[in-house]
Formats: sequence, structure tokens, C-alpha cells
Amino acid sequence: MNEFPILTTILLLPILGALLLSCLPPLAEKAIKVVAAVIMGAVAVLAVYAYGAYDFAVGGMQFTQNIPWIADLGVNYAVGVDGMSLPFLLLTALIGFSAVFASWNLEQRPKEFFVLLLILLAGVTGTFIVRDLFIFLLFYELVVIPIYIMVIIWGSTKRVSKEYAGMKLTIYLLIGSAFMLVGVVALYLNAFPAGARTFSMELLAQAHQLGHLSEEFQIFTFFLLLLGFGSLLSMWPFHSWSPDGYAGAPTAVSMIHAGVLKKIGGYGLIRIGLLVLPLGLKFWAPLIAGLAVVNVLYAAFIALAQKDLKYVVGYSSVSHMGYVLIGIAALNGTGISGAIANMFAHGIMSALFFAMIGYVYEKTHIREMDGLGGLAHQMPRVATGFMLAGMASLGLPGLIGFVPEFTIFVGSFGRYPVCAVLAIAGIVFTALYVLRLLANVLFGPRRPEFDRYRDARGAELVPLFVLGAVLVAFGLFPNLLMQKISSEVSTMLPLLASLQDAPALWGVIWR
Amino acid sequence: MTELLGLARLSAMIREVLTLFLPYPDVVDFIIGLVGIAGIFGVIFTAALVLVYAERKISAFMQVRLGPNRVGPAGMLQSFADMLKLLSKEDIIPCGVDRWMWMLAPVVLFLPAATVYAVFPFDDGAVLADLNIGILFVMAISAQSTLPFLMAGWSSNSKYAVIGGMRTVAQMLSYEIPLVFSVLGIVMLVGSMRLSDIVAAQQNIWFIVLQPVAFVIYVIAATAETNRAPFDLVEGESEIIAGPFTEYSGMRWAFFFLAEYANLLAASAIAATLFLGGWHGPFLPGWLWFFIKVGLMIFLFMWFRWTFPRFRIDQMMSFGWKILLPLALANMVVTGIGIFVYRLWS
Amino acid sequence: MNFSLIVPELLTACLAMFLVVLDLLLPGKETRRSLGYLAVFGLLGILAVLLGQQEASGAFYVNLYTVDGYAVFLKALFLLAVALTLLFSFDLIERLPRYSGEFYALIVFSVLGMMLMASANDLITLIVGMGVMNISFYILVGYHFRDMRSSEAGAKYLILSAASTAVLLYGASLVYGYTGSVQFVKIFQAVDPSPAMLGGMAMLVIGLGFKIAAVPFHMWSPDIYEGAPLPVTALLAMCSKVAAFAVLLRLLIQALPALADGWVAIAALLAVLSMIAGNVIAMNQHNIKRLLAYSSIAQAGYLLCGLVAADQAGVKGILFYSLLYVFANVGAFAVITVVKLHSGSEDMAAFAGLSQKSPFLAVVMTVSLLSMAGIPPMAGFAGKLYLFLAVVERGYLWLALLGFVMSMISVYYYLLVAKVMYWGEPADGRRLEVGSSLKWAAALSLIATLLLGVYPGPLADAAAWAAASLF
Amino acid sequence: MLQDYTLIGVLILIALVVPIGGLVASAMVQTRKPGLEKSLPYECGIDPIGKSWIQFKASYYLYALVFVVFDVETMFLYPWAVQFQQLGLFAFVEMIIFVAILTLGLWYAWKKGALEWK
Amino acid sequence: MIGLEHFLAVGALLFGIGLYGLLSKRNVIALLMSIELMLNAVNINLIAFARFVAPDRPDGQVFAIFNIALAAAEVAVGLALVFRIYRDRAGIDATKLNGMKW
Repeated sequence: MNEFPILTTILLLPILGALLLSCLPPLAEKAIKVVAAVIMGAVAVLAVYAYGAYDFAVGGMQFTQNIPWIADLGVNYAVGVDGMSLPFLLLTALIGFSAVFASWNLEQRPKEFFVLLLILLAGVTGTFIVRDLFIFLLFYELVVIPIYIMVIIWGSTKRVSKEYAGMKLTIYLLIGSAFMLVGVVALYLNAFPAGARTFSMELLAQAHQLGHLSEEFQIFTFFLLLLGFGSLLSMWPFHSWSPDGYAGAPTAVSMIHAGVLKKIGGYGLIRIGLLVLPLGLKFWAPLIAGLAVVNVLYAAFIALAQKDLKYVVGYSSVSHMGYVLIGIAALNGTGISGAIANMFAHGIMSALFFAMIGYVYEKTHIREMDGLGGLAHQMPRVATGFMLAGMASLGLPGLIGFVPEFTIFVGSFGRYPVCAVLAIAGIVFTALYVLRLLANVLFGPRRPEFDRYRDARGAELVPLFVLGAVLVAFGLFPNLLMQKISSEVSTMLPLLASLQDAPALWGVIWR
Repeated sequence: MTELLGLARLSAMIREVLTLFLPYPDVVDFIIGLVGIAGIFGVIFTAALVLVYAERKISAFMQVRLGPNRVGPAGMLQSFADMLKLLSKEDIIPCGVDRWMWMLAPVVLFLPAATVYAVFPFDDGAVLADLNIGILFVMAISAQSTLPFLMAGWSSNSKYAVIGGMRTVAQMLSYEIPLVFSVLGIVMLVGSMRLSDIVAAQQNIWFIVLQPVAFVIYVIAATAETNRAPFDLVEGESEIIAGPFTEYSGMRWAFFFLAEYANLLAASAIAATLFLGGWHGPFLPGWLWFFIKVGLMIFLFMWFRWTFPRFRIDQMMSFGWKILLPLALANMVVTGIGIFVYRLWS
Repeated sequence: MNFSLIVPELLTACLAMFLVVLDLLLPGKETRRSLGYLAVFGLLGILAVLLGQQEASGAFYVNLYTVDGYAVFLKALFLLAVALTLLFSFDLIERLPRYSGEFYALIVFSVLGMMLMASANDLITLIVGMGVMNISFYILVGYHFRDMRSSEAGAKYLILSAASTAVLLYGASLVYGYTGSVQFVKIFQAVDPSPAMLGGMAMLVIGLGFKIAAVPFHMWSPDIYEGAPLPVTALLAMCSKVAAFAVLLRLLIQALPALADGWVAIAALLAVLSMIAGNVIAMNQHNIKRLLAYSSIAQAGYLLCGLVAADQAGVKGILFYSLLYVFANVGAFAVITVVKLHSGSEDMAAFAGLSQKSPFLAVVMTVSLLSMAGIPPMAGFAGKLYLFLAVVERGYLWLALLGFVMSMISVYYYLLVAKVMYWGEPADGRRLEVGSSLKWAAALSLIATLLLGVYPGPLADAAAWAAASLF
Repeated sequence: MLQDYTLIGVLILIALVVPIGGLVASAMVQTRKPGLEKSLPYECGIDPIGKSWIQFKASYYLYALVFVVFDVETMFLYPWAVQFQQLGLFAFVEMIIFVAILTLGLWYAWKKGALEWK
Repeated sequence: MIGLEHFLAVGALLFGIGLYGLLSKRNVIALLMSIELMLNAVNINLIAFARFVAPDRPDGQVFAIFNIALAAAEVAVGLALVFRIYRDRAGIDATKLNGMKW
């Protein structure tokens, strides 16, 4: 316990940064941006260090810290990372770092923007590293408010007004979380008898083993959680906030939101849904799989019909989340590993996507595909970023997207063959809309009206390099990622195995 | 001599006689009480007749003229003549009045005027009901006479009456407060609200000496409470005809009149009891002393009437609230301090 | 007699009268802003005195008046709530037709009444405290006498409240008659569930239930809340309700534990009715004050859950929740004040586009409303958790579940307001004028709401300490 | 004690009977000649104009309100005054405070013009 | 002899009358008067109890005195408000107090 509290530092740095920024004069734009960059840089370095320093041999939670927070409720400020949360921590730090640079040219009220950005990042980081459900909830909701404000102030009004987008996003997330709250409180009350109550995720996970949670209770509570996490993960039919929200949000928010925030949903489904309420997940898994297929296909179709770049990527992210869901629903080690990995991969590529769209829009003030074209001539660097993100998105081997998706298919095929096949079919549509996008925006004849726009340069290149490097590196060496994940998933295998005979929705209906 | 002619002795004699016929002491007490009640009504009616005459004579005296002098010797029977006239006058009920209220008003006015007499110590031991809250009873009951004025004024369907009724209420309410506060000093001195105790406490020294300010306040406030000049705005005939009584005539009017004189007598009796030592006095029997003092007070009130010009209503109101009330409060505090100083000193 | 025990009350009374005197001395034309600040800082000073002597506890004047942790906590709550309320309502008070000096004095008097109620340990003190509070509130509710609704609300409040007080008093007289004492403690000793005694207690509870505005004694509150001037509405929603709760808890828990089975069932019924009716009717309101009125009925329902628990945890939940409800209310009403001053209306429509005019205020409003709804990380979540937890421990799981479901329903109408603020287009382009003191109050409530939500520990400890003194 | 009040009750009864008796007696001896002119409300001889139940100036009500407050305070003062000599200095100081508050009220009413005949 | 029950009966009757008036009258003044009746019923109860149940302690009487003071203050404020309403809309019918919907 005497070691350096690395996770707390990661968590506190952005908050300290936010405080520091709020003390700076609002006109010192440069200083504000530099401070934010330095802070997030430090966070990224620490996160990378943590990623590297995690000891597989030992496994489990590491870098832990445990401070009693609200004694009478059994709430502890407990942090720690394991193989499952590490990728998300890294993801957050990298995207956060990139997001600062993606907003480098922001001119409207930069001080407030970066303050909120840092708070947002602190919140997101918090959700991934805390091991206490109560604190998890606090961070979870803490995230919503800065997003809300950032969308309505710095967002852009295109197809829908930014107020509409911000509000829709908030309402969906809040209502989803409201159901989740009920579930969590019910869980808290039922897991342990009075006096021994706790919010600690690990202890709660033992409640199932101890037989404290009845099957009916798990089924009911999991459904409530599914509503919350599902809407965060943009599970159909709770997805519609997502494209609108991305379209309305400023670049950095889109990046963080698509890249990291959504993943809280998937993370929560595994961390709480699977580990704490396994019987519930098992029961609802067929439904999740079914909805996941709808997610994949429906969103891909819609994406095909979109003209606005952000909407294309927005629906694409909804579609990708379908894969994640199907991986979770597979309820085997492979599927779950794939789901986690896919979330990481999608985070990186969608962040890169949004960053690039942000550059294009910032320079040309056009987001419609029809108005763009041939940008590869004028902006080769941006085009490279687009290409990387697009190829990763359609699962090109050698890039980050391939291995996770493949793993998911392998995992889910055994359990839901029809769904898996349908989802694989979805890849075709993905390829279609990604290629259409790339073709429409980047290629084609050189358009002279874009000649006056300069390519991304200087600080703007940071997101491209950082995210692109990860994209390629993790694509070429998937073990960097998969090893961590599977080390953690392997500890879940006994649990998964014990679920084999538990009743599931389909079974109930067939019978 | 004083004992021989005292009312207490009278009641003792009656008791003796009655006990011969009736073996139940309760019933005897009750009958003696009834006799007392009869006495009280006798006093009220006699006083009304006398006072009507006296007022005319005194006003005439003040204005250096004769006053009533035709009916009976020196006009002494004038009051009886008036009474007969009023008795036989036609009872007109004006159209548009609120009938019940209008008819009830004179009756209701007479009630409190008569009831207060129950607690007056006319003589040593001659009290109809020697209540331990005597003075509070007096204050409470006499305050009730506000209501019939308002009833009469309001129900008469006449502008003068309405204005008169409103004025009465305003005036009587305003002077009620200093009146009540002025008596507090005496209660503090005596440590009892029983009127006989208060009288007994004045054996050696009258409270007019110890509470001169209270006396002045009381007299002024009582004048206003009885709606007498210079506070007769209620019925000031040059302003609002006769105020609430404008529409009354005959016997009904007579009862207003009767009640007014009963009130005057009561106010004087209270003053005599509280400030002038009640029935205390040398040589003469107590009840005689009492009536002498009451007579003096009545004379004082009548003197006022023919000496001071009538107040304007705003003057009257601000006088009550801004001068009398603070004065009464100050009097109370000073009395308290005085008592403490006296205690320390002795 | 240990007078140091009642120093805060004495100071409050002095402050109120001092305000009256100063108001008379100041020239007539001057705005009474200085008086307002004096009131605020005076109350805060009294709060400091109160907290400084929190160790002092004991009974004053043959048990008529007790000073214990419970009372101190509630008094601190009242002082804080009123100080904050005054802080945000200066501008509004100065727009009242006349007599803004008295407004401050009356509010301070009402605080005095509440403080008396918090400490009341016998029926007489209870009646006196309640009377002082009530009468101040009658005047305050009808204060805006150019506004017909205000005087109408004042009259209605007076009649209904006085009637309920009469019922309460009749009950009190019966209780006194059958126990021979007015002290709560003696009532406890003499308890003998004869029908008359039970009837008396029932009438007492009905009278207090009216003040709490628990269904079915709630009919007055929407109208009164709508008609009263804004700061008064705020105080009615927070303080008068909590003051009545203070008495109810002391009376039932301290004096009548023997009859707990009976009144717990009644409290549970009232809680259910209040939560359901308050939340359901609130969904259909367009006037923001009415909406908050119904919402406060629902809040009374949540608080009643703590009474159902009838143990230390329940009381702690009530105390904790009351305090955070104060902060949420201050935030919400501060924003409503701005909107009212700006547009002259309290309709939901007047909030349209507030986010564009003042993002800060929109955030304050949203956070406050979400705190009332009980969404983390706002304080309301922790509060509801404490309350429902206490209920569950006693085996009323269904009540807690109902409470949570109702909280979720409430999210709907709270978010409607947020929707209007962020979604709607502002009706005009005028700049929003926000006084600096109002900003302070709003910011304070915002910070407190968030802080209590994230780190409720110390306050929960304080509430637990206060609750412990009741048992 | 009770007998005292019984006597007072009898006194009140008689006081009620006396005026009624007077009215009855008067009714027996008087002559009646009703007429419209006679029964018109008095307005200096001309026909009455307008309604007589008119709205009155606020001052009347203000005085009444101030009265209610002050009158009830005396209720606290009288019991105190009776026991004054036994209670000692402490109660006296308390009552001075009470009177001071009362005076404050009076001053307030004064300053605010409630005692002005407007 | 007159005992506690008689006083209580009077109190209850008075309270009932007040309650009836409160529920049936429409004039605000009448409502105030009904409330006064109820409060006076309480006072009768208190004094009777003080006399018969606990004659050694002054609790009941003190209670009653405070009651009276409170009732007076309530009425003073009530009348002021009624006066205000009367001036504003020339009528004090309680059913007309409907500027706001219930």
C-alpha cells in the first residue's frame, strides 16, 4: 500500500487541472490549452505505464487503494485495475490526450471548454477504475453533466439543433440510469443482510456464489441494469440519441463519447451484469443477441443512407456496438474477450474518425458527403487518418478491428449461429458505407475550391499520430491487447461454465 | 353609626328574619341576592331619573340659566314627565332596517350596562357577587356595550346611523386600551382583582394619591367610553344627527338613554371604587360615602361636558393612541419600579 | 434556569425586532437591501453561535424546552435555509409593493417559530412556536397585496391552517385531559390507549399532517404555493414542512413508542398516498410553483418513509434528506426568481431557452431538480438511499420499491422543465439580469448539492448524531 | 363561587326582561299611525339618496386590528399584575421586556400611519 | 352537580358547530368565526381539564391563555387579509376565491 497511488493520481490530475484552469485568465488561450495538454499527457504516460506494469503472473486487481468513504452505507473509495479495465483506462487516457489536441483551434470560451473536458475525462476514468458500485454511479452520472453543457454551448446545429441533441442525449442517459439506479439499490439491499451491506463490486460478485441472490431477483434486476447500460451502449431501440448526439456535439466530445463513454455500458454489463448477476445475463442473453443483430444491420442500413459524415460514423458506432453485445451474449470466454477487445478497438477508430471529421468540418465547414470530394489531394494527412479509421472499421486484417471482430464471431457462432451469420453479413454493409464515405470524401477529382484549405499540421497531428499508431500497433500485435483481456476472462470461465444449465429466455419461451 | 346603617347589617337582618321561615341557608342566600338585584335595578332607575334632571340642572347652572322648572317643584318631576312621554310615543320601525338586529340593539345595550353593577361593593360586604376577577369582569362586560352601538348603527339603514356606529366602535375600541392599562397599576399595588380587596387596600390612603396619572387616564378614557362630551362624536347632533340612535324613537330610544346613564353611573362608581377609596370614609355609613363619591364623579363628568368643546375625530383618535396609551404603559412600569423601591426602602 | 441554552432563540427574536426598529428609523424611500444583508448575516451569526454551543444540551424551564442534538441540527437547518432564501430573493422582495423591511423581520420571526418547534418538548411550547411561525407565514403568503392571487392565497392559507391548528389544539386538549400533563415525556408515561386519548393523538397528527402537506391533507398547498411570493413559497416548501416533521418525530418517537404499531401503519399509508399523488399530479402541471408544490407533497411522502422506519436510521434519513432538500430548493427557487423577475411569469414556458441566456442558471436548475428526483451524483440520491434503507431494514421493502419507482416517475416531470430550458427558444432577446447575491446563493446550493452527493459522510454523521439524541 | 355567578345570571335575565317589559308596556299604551313618510330613513327631511351601506374608510378597520392585538396582550398583563408582588424582580424585568415589545408594536403602528386618521 | 363531562360536552358541541360552519359557510368572515368557535371549544376543554384533572398545576390555564393570544393574532391577520380581498374584488365569498384552480 506504500506504493505510488497511480490510479488516484490519474483520477485527480484532470480535476486538479480543471481547478488550475479555472484560475487562469480566460484570455490566456494558449496557456489554457498547453496546461490541458500537459495534464492529459501526464495522464496518458501514467496510463501507459500502468498498462505496461500490470503483472499478469499475479492477475486480479492491481494498483489498488481502499479508503472508507461513507462508512454507514458501506461505501469505499476503492480503485484498482484488472485485465478488463486496463484497456479502457488506456483508451480513455489516449483519447483524452488526443481530444485536447483535436480541440486545439477552439476559439469560443476555451477556458470553460477545457475545464469541462477535464472534468468529463476524470469522470470517465473514474468509472473504469473504481471498484465500488456507489462511486461508479457517481462518476457515471458525473459524466453526463459536462457533456450536456458542452453540447449545448459548443455543439453545432446542423440537422437538429444542438439543444435538441444535448437534451435528447441527456434524457436518454438519465432515464436509462434511473432504471439502473433502481436495480443497483435493489442489488445493494438484497446482496447482504443489514450491517454487512456493501457497494464493493468484488464482494457483491460473491453474493451469487453465496446464494444470496435468487434467480428471479437476478433476472429482474439485470433487466433494469440492461435498460441503463443498454441505452448507454446505444442498444436498439435505445440508440437514437447516439447519432444525433454525436452530430450535435463538438469534436472532442464526439471523440470521447463514441470512443470511451459508450464503453461504460459494455464494461458495466460485463463487470456488474455478468459477474454479479450471472443468472440474469444468462436469462436475457438471447434477447440481447437478437437486439444486437438488429443493431448491426439496422444501423448499418441507416448509415448507408446518411449524407452527413458525423451521422455515418454515428450509426456506424451503433452498428459496432451490436458486435459487442453479441459477444457478451455469447457467454463464453472467447465472445467476452472479443467484446472487450472490440470496444477498445472501436474506441480508437471512432475517435480517430471523429477527429478527422472535425478537421474537415473545421476547415471546409461542410459535413455533407455531396459537398466534399477529392480531399486526398489537398489534405493527405487527414486522408491517411480517414483511411486508417475506415479500414479498421471494416475489419481489415492487420489493423485493430480485425482480431476482435473475428474473436466475437468465433465465440458467438457456437451459441447463436443464425445471429452470428447475420452479423457477419453486416460486415458487408459496413464495408459498403465505409468505402462510400472514403470514396466520396477523399477520392475523386481534385476540387479547386478546396485548394485554399491547408492540411492538418502542428498540434493537430497529435491525434492522428497517437491514435493511428495504436491502431496499427495493436493490429499488428494483437496480443498486446488480447493477452491482458484473456488473462482476466480466464478467471471468469468457471462462472461461465456454471451458467450452462441456467434457464434462458428462449428456453423459457420454447418450453 | 356607620355600622348601624351599613348595608351589611341590613342584609344580616334580612337573613335573620328569613331564617325564621326558611331552614335552608342556600335558599336564604339566594333570596338575599335577589333583594340585592332588586336594589341594583332600583339604583339604576332612580339614578337615571335623577341624572336626567341633574344634567339639565347642572348645565343650566353652568350656563347661568334656570333649566327645567315647570313640572313639580324646581322642575323635579320633569324626568317623570319625559318618561311618560316616551312610554306613549309611537314606535316607528323605519323601512329597510335589518329588523332583528335593529330591535335587539337597545335590549343588548342595556344588558352590560346593568350587569357590571353585580360586582360593585356598595358598602362593606354589600356586593352582589364578590368575584375574584372583579375588575376584569367590569372591564370585560363594559366593553360589550360597543356591539349594540354597531348593531344599531348598521341595521338602521341610515347614513348617519352607519357613520355613527362606525365612529362608536372606533372610539370605544381606542379608549378601551388605555382604560384597561390604567387600572393595571392598582392591581399591581393590591395584588388582587377583587373589588372589595381593592377597596380594603385603600383604608389608609386612596389610590388617587398613589396613582394620579392612572386616575387622569381613567377619567378621560371613561368619558370617551361613555360617549360623553367632549368625546360625543358618536352622537354629536350637529354632525350626524344622533348617530346610531337616529332612527330610534319612543321606548327603544329610552332604553338607549337609560343605558347611557347607567353606564355613566357605572363609570363613576368604578372610579370611586378604584381611586377614591370606595365606601371608606369617616362618620357616615359606607354606602353613603360611596354615593357621595359617585356623585362627585358624575358632577365631574357633567362639568366636562359643559366646559370642553367637542374633539375632531382625528384628534380624538390620536389622543387616545399616541398620548394616553404610552402614558398608561409608562405608568405601569413606573408603578412597578416604585413598588420595588418602596420595598427596598422599608 | 440555564439561559445559555436558549441564546440562539433570544438572538433571533432580538434580530427580528432590531430589523423592525431599523426599518422604522431608515428613511422611507431607501431600499431595504441593507436590512436584508443584516438579516442574512445575522442569521448566519446565530448559526455560528448555535454550532458553537452544540455540546450544550439539556432541558430548559421544567422540561418545557429541550436542547439536544436533534434540535440543534434542525435549528441549523432552518437558519441556513432562511439565510440562503433571503440571499437570493433581495431583488424580488424589493419589487414587492411596499414594506420590504417588514418582510425581512417577518421571515426572521418565522424562523424563531420554527426553532421553538424544533425544541418544543411540551404542547404549549409547540403551540406557541407553531403560532409564531404560522402567523408570520399568513402575512408573508399574502404579502404581495397588489397581486390578487397572493392575498387570496394568504386568506386561504390562514383559514385552512387555522382550522387545522384548531383540530390540532382540540387533540392537544384531549391529550392534556387524559394525561394531566402537557409534557411529551409525561404523555409517554401516562399512555393508556383509551379511545379519547387515541382520538386526541389522531387529531394532533392530522393537524401536523396538514402542515407537512401529506396526502390527504395536502389540498391547500398547490394554491398557496402558487399565490405566495417566491421566497415564501420556498420557505413553505422547506422549512414549515420540516418544522412540522420535527414536532411529529419528537411526539411520536419520543412520546408514543408504545403505540408505534398504530402510527407506523398510518405513516406508511400517508407516505404511499403522498408519493403517488404528489408525483402523478405533478406530471400535469404548467406553473412551475405548482409543479414544485406537488413535488414537495411527494417529498413529504419520502420523508414519511423515514417515520415508518421509526428508528434511529429513519430519523437520520429524514434529517439528512431535509437538509439536502433545502439546498435543492434554494437552487430551484433562485432560478425561478430570476425568471420571474425577467418575464413576470412562473409558467414553464417562461423558462424556454434559459440555457442560452444563462447556462449557469440552467445548470443550477437542472441539478437542483435532479437532486429532488434522486439522481446521483446529486445529493438527493444519497438522501433517498438513507431513507429507503432505513425502511427496508424494518421490513418494508415494498415501500422502498414504490419510493424508487415514484422517484423515477418524478424524473419525467423534472426533466420536462429541463427540456423547456434547453430545448425551447427564448421568448425575447433581453439580457437576463442576475444579482450577485443570487448568484452566490445559487452557486452555494449547487456546490452543496453536488458535494453532499459525492461525499455525504460528514453530514450523515451529523444527522446520525442528531438522531441519536432522540432515542 | 358558583352562587355568585348564579346571581349574575339572574341579574342578566332580569336585565333582559326589563327592556322587553318596557317595550311591551309602551306597545300597550301607544297609538299607532303608520305612514310611509314616517318610516323613511332620516335624511334631513328629503328623500334618502343612494345606499346607506357604503364602503368605509380603511382607518376604522386599522384601528380595530390594532385594538385586537393590544387588547389581548392585557390578558397576559392582568395575571402578572395580580401576582406581581410575589413574583419578584425577575418577572418584573420580563414584563418590562414584554411591554417594550408592545411599545415597539405601538411605535411601528404609529410610524406606519396606522394611527393616522387618513 | 356540574362535572367534567358537562364542560367537555359543551366543548365538543361548540367544536362541532365550528366545524359545521367551517364546512358549510361561504363567507370568509363566517369561516373565521367558525374557527374562533373551534378554538374556544379547545379553551373550554383546557380549562375544564385544568380544573378537574390537574388542579395543582397551572398548565391548562396557561395553555388557554396562549391559545387566546394566538387566536387573536390569527384573527387580526385574517381580517386584514379579508379587508384586502374585499377592497380588491368587492366581496368575500369564499367560493369566489378561485383565481387559482384547486
